[in-house]
Amino acid sequence: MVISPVHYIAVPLLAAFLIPLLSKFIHKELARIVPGIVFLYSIFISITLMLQIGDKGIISEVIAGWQAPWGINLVFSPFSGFLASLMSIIGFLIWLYSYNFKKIDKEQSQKYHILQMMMVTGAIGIVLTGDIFNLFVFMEITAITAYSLTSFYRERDGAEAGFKYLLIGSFASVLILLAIMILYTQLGTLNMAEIAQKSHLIPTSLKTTIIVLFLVGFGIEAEMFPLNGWAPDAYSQSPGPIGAAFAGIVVKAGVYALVRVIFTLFDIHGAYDFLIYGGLITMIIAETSALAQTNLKRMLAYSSIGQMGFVLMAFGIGTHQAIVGALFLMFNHAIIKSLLFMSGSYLTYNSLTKQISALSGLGKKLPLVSILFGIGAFAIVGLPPFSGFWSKLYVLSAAADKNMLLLIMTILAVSIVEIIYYFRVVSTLYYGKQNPEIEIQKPSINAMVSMIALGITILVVGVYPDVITNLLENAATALTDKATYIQSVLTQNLPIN
Amino acid sequence: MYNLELQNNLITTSVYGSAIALILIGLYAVLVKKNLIKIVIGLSIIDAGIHLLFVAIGYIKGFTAPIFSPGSENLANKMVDPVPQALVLTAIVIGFATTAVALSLVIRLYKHHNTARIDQIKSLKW
Amino acid sequence: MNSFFLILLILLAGAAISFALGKISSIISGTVAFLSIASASVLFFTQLKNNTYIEFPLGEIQLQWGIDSFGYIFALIVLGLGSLASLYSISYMQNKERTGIFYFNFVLVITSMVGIIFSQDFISFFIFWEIMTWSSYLLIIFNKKDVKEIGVKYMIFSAIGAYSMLTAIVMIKGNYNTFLISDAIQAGAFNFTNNEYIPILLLIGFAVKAATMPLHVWAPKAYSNSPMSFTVIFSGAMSKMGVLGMALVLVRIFTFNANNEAILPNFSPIILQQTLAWLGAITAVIATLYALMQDDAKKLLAYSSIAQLGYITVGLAIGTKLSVMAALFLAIVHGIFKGALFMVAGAVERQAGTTDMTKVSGLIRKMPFTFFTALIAIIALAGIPPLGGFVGKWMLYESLITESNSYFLVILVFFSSTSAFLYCYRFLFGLFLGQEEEATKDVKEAPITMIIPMLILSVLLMVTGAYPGILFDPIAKGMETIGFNNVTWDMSVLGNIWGNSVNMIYVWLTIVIVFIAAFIFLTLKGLKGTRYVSTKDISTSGEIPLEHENLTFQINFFQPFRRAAAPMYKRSMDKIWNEIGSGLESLFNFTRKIYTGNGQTYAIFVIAFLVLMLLLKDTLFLN
Amino acid sequence: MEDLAIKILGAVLTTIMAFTVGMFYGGFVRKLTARVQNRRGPVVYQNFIDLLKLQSKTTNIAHGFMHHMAPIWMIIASLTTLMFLPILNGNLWFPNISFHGDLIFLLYMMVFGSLGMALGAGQTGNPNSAIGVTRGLSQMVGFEIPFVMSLIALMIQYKTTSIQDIMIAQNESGIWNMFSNPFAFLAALFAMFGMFRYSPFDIVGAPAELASGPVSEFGGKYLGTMMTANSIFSFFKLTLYVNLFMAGAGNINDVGIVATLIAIVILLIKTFALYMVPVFYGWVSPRYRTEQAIRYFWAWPSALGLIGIVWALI
Repeated sequence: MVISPVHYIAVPLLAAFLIPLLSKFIHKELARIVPGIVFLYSIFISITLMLQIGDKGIISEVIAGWQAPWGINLVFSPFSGFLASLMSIIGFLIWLYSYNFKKIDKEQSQKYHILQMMMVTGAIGIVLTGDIFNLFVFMEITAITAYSLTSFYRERDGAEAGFKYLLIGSFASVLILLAIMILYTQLGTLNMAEIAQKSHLIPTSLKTTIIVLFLVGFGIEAEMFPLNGWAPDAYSQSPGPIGAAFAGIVVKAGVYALVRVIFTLFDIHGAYDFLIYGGLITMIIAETSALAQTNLKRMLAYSSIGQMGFVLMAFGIGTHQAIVGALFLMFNHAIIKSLLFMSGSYLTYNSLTKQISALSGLGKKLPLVSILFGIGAFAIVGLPPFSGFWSKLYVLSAAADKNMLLLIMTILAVSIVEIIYYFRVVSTLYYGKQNPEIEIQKPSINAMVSMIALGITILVVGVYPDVITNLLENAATALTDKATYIQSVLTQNLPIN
Repeated sequence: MYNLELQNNLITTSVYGSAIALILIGLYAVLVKKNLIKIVIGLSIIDAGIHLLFVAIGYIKGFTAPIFSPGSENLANKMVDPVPQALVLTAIVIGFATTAVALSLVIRLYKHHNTARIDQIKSLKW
Repeated sequence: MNSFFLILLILLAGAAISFALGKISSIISGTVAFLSIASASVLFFTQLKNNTYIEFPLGEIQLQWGIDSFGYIFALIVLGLGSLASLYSISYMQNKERTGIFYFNFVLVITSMVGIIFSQDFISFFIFWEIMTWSSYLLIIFNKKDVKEIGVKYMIFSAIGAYSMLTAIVMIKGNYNTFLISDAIQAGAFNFTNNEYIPILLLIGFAVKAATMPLHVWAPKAYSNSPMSFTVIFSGAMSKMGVLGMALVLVRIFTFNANNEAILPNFSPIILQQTLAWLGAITAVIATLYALMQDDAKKLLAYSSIAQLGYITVGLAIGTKLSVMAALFLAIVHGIFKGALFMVAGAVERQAGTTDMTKVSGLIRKMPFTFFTALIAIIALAGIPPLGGFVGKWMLYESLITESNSYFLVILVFFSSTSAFLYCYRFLFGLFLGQEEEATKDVKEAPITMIIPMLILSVLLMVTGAYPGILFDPIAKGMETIGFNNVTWDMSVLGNIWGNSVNMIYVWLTIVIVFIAAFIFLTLKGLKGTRYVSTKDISTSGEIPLEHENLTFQINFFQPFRRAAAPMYKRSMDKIWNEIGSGLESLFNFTRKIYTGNGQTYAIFVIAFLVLMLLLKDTLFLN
Repeated sequence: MEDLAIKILGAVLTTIMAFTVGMFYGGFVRKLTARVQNRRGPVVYQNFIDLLKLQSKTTNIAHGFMHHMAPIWMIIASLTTLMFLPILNGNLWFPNISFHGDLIFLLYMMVFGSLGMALGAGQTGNPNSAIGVTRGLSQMVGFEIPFVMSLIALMIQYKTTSIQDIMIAQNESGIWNMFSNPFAFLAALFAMFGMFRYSPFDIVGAPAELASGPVSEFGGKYLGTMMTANSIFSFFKLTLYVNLFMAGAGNINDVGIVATLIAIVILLIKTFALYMVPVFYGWVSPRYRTEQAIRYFWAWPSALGLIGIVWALI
């Protein structure tokens, strides 16, 4: 059969529809197994397509035979392809981790897996679609699944977190919808390539209004300060793997949308400074608030917000190397923060309270998990020889090329704060005294497998970054090279096969 | 002729005005009211305003609905723009789903905190 | 196979294997660590010849490794001291728990230091530097003694240093588009013509590891709390990595200065040089004053290491030929005698259970070899002739007096080194002399594997005293590689530029002859009549103490001196840093109040932000 | 070959002279002090009698290895310093061994003896000894500062660190340093008070308090050797001062017996005159407490030393 980007969307939707029936009539386990198969399939798609675009360039797939700009089309460029593959891989690892996840009892696990699959699907759709309204729809799919996953546990304060998320999230949807509307009145098209082509026709005051609406709308999804009030609660209350999914998948989609709007739809240079300052403020506020947290997952949440600020800032620097660095940061943040959330949720699960102080001495009882957490902590603060160092180096040297000394200083000062609170956790893990009366639930095999896979990736990329860099290079060129995007979307008339 | 023009303007302005008014009312409800239910209602009012605005943009005076029925093939250039309506349909569905999730969350919150005032549900902060 | 990679691989394999074997037996894993380090050093000193370089790309970054005569000096310290310390730690760490982690990090620290010496480009330099930092962090908090304070402080200051270094590195990349150290030097990255930030940032980075004045507060507890067999490396070799970097940067600055390169008018290196020298001297004084107030031998040694590093900083900062030579000589010798002293402290800790000088005393009869090592090392530390310590001190003073006009600096340095006699005596007396304690009645001498390294080190000290030339040889070569020209030296005659000289051979001859004569005379004369009595038998001063009571004078040892020097003890840098830290923490606690748990406030934030952007949109996005 | 023989002979001669002179000076001081305090006092050669008594004791008490070593260290220190000090400038009979008396080397070598002494006293386990040692070390930190300042002043005045060059320069210019740089001389003089440990700086021995302090456990051959070392050492110190500030024994360079004797006499006069200063000062002043002594040295003498350095710079 023909491999095409559509399968990313179509297969999971079909599966999501079939799973309840299958699990009802054939076997209950199917509800948990099928999503894994779907993720495997999408990984397979990603590999094949990445190999294809190696020689064919950008793949633009048209849905239902309507040519762009009339029909909806999916664009698989090196940039979006990279993100899509990353998302599907992370999605698969999260599924593996939560296959027999500790607290999910049977009939709930069905919902859990369907929702998680749909969330990943929505994120992939955001990344792949070439139609602005379609992007909005996918974003809503992601958002709604995310709301319900945030409030998945009844005994936690999930409902509260979920409601806050929903409140802010619906503001995002309203603003984006408004922006799309104004855009449509001006240009009469929804195809992103065509918008990019014609965006100079819009009167500037309206243009800036549209940009502001988009920035605020997507900024909410991208956890930009002060739009990120929902984020810490959502991260800390959702199930552990879902926290990983937020960090690795959902936020990435938001950042993608933001970047796509700024870089491709309208390239207005003021927006770069906006990204730099917004990112910087986000980073500072988030990291400094993380310093005093006593709850592990909440601390991780703040740190992840800070990382996203770092990513935005890196995009804002705008040079090619900076964008490579930003993508590298996104990659690192996806794998490292997923590892941290996965191992961290086991640690908190085995401690009586979720407090950091309650983790003391778990290093002896859960040695492997603790070592993985330590690797993640060392990597996220950017200590060599772990992967976090290289992305930091890329971004910093890109900033140095532009002689932004103050920016570099600030970033590093903030990283010192980061070091403080991560090392506090690590030293508590290994050198605190342990309380004997807690009994340990060993993590399940498949959870260990997925965590170890992430840890090995971190080490390998850290020791030998070349395994990833050329991918990133292509992605960065694909992002900045606007003309090729437009031309390859608008002037192809047959679906690749 | 003249009052047709006037009528035209009247319709459009009233439609736009009511849309804006809806949005502002919803915003007021969301930002000021403390009751969760009222906040959810405010959200859906905002949605309604947006949808109305969108449809109003697509509407052109005197044109017919974009349906190709036998005998109306020649009206192709006398039809209103179909795209906004399609989009609005989608948006309505999405809004519906969001409202459903929101209400279920409200029920859970009420059971959990047995209050529906948003400023008393602050167990997660800082 | 390239011998660079081979050495590092051997060390890494040693680390991994000893980590794996840690569960089984501490002795085995310790032996593995020792064997790997020893074989690596053998390989280094036999296979690797000077001025061999290899290049290999990593991504678009070009990495270069190599070994030149300058790095060779520090390789001597690291590998020599490393092998001895690992041999020592076999018995020291015997039947302690978590030895696997200990040896893993121990070997990793050695590896990273060797890597630092190898790396000729900033990227690998920084990578190895950071590996060194975190592995040493894991060793510092190994003993689980107030982990929070020490570990966090060490990490903060190391991060300050490392990140200022990183800033300088990326700025070099930005300005000169290179990561290679040699290219950066060629492009003049270190002289003040183009950019005065780069050298200063680099110096800050190195000054942290060298524990220079305002950045030294991590050092005392870090040195005294980590396991002694690691502190040998930590104080003896790791602090020298800071010295290495300082020497590189400073010497570049001053050689460029000497070649009359254009200097930025507002900031000339002379100011930097003087500032650094004074900082070093003040560090020496303060650390000495604190050292002689300590009751714990380990703390005492820790402070004294800081003081010694202060001397080295002074020597480097003065930057003349003799002073840099003195600094490097002191660096090596300090490695030797401070290593020996920390080994002694470790031996006492292992045998007697504590190094608190108010609790243990009179060990000389129990641990004679340990005492001998301590005696020799202390004489060297105090800079008393005829040992190696004196040579370094002499050169330092001569260079200060003759070559630079900083006479008041000399007084400061001399004050600290005279006060050093106080804590030197305190160390020997407190641990080894005085009356025996009841508690330490049945203390044995340390095992042979701990004695051997100590004795080797003390012999080394004597040899460097008699023939300092064997150290001058590599030092002179190294100095010539980093920019001095025709550094002259003599096997055992020290000289300054005024033509005055000291001949160590004559000194040794005189001392040995007199010693033998006096010893024979004093021992043989009335041999039968000489009674050797216990230290409790001090009846000649009318005291006949009972068996259980101990008259040894240990508490408030230097009380009068402290009273005399009271004003200098008033304020401590540590307090100031702590105040800054707590102030920042409360500030952050205030700012995070922004996240009020109320969802409506977040909504208001969103709307307010939106309105703000809509107001500012034209100024923001129209350009 | 015979050059070496002469060196050895000279060394022996120097030692003997230093020993006798030191002992006799001690006797003089005892006598004079007695007279001032209105006693008859011992005979001038009393020190020799004491030494004889101590050395002829048959039973000696040793508390251990360091206790045994302490006198040896002291004798090493005094002899080595003496060997490296030019006694008569360039005279054949009193050569100095290797080099022309490097000041910094001597400065550090002078500490050697007191350190050995301190270690020996520490081993005896007598609390008085340890207390005396701490006092002595603290006081040393006190008086070394002005001493070093004056030395630095001399070094930068003559651009040399060798004592012989300083002597020669004084003889050539004909002006003694005590006149050419009075501030440095005064600073050194104050430091000398601490060095000779006469009252008011006799806090180490402190007869009434500490039972003669560090040496309180030493007796017999040990104490005797210490006495010998001390007398040699005091001669060394005096000669050092004379060399530095009073142009040594003048510039008599020929080998004739007469000239040598004259030189020796000059040297003796100068040293004795210098020696009397701390003694006189001691007669009229009671004992300080330790911190008072340290503060004393850090106050005026150090200020004078600084002025001396500035003076030398100008």
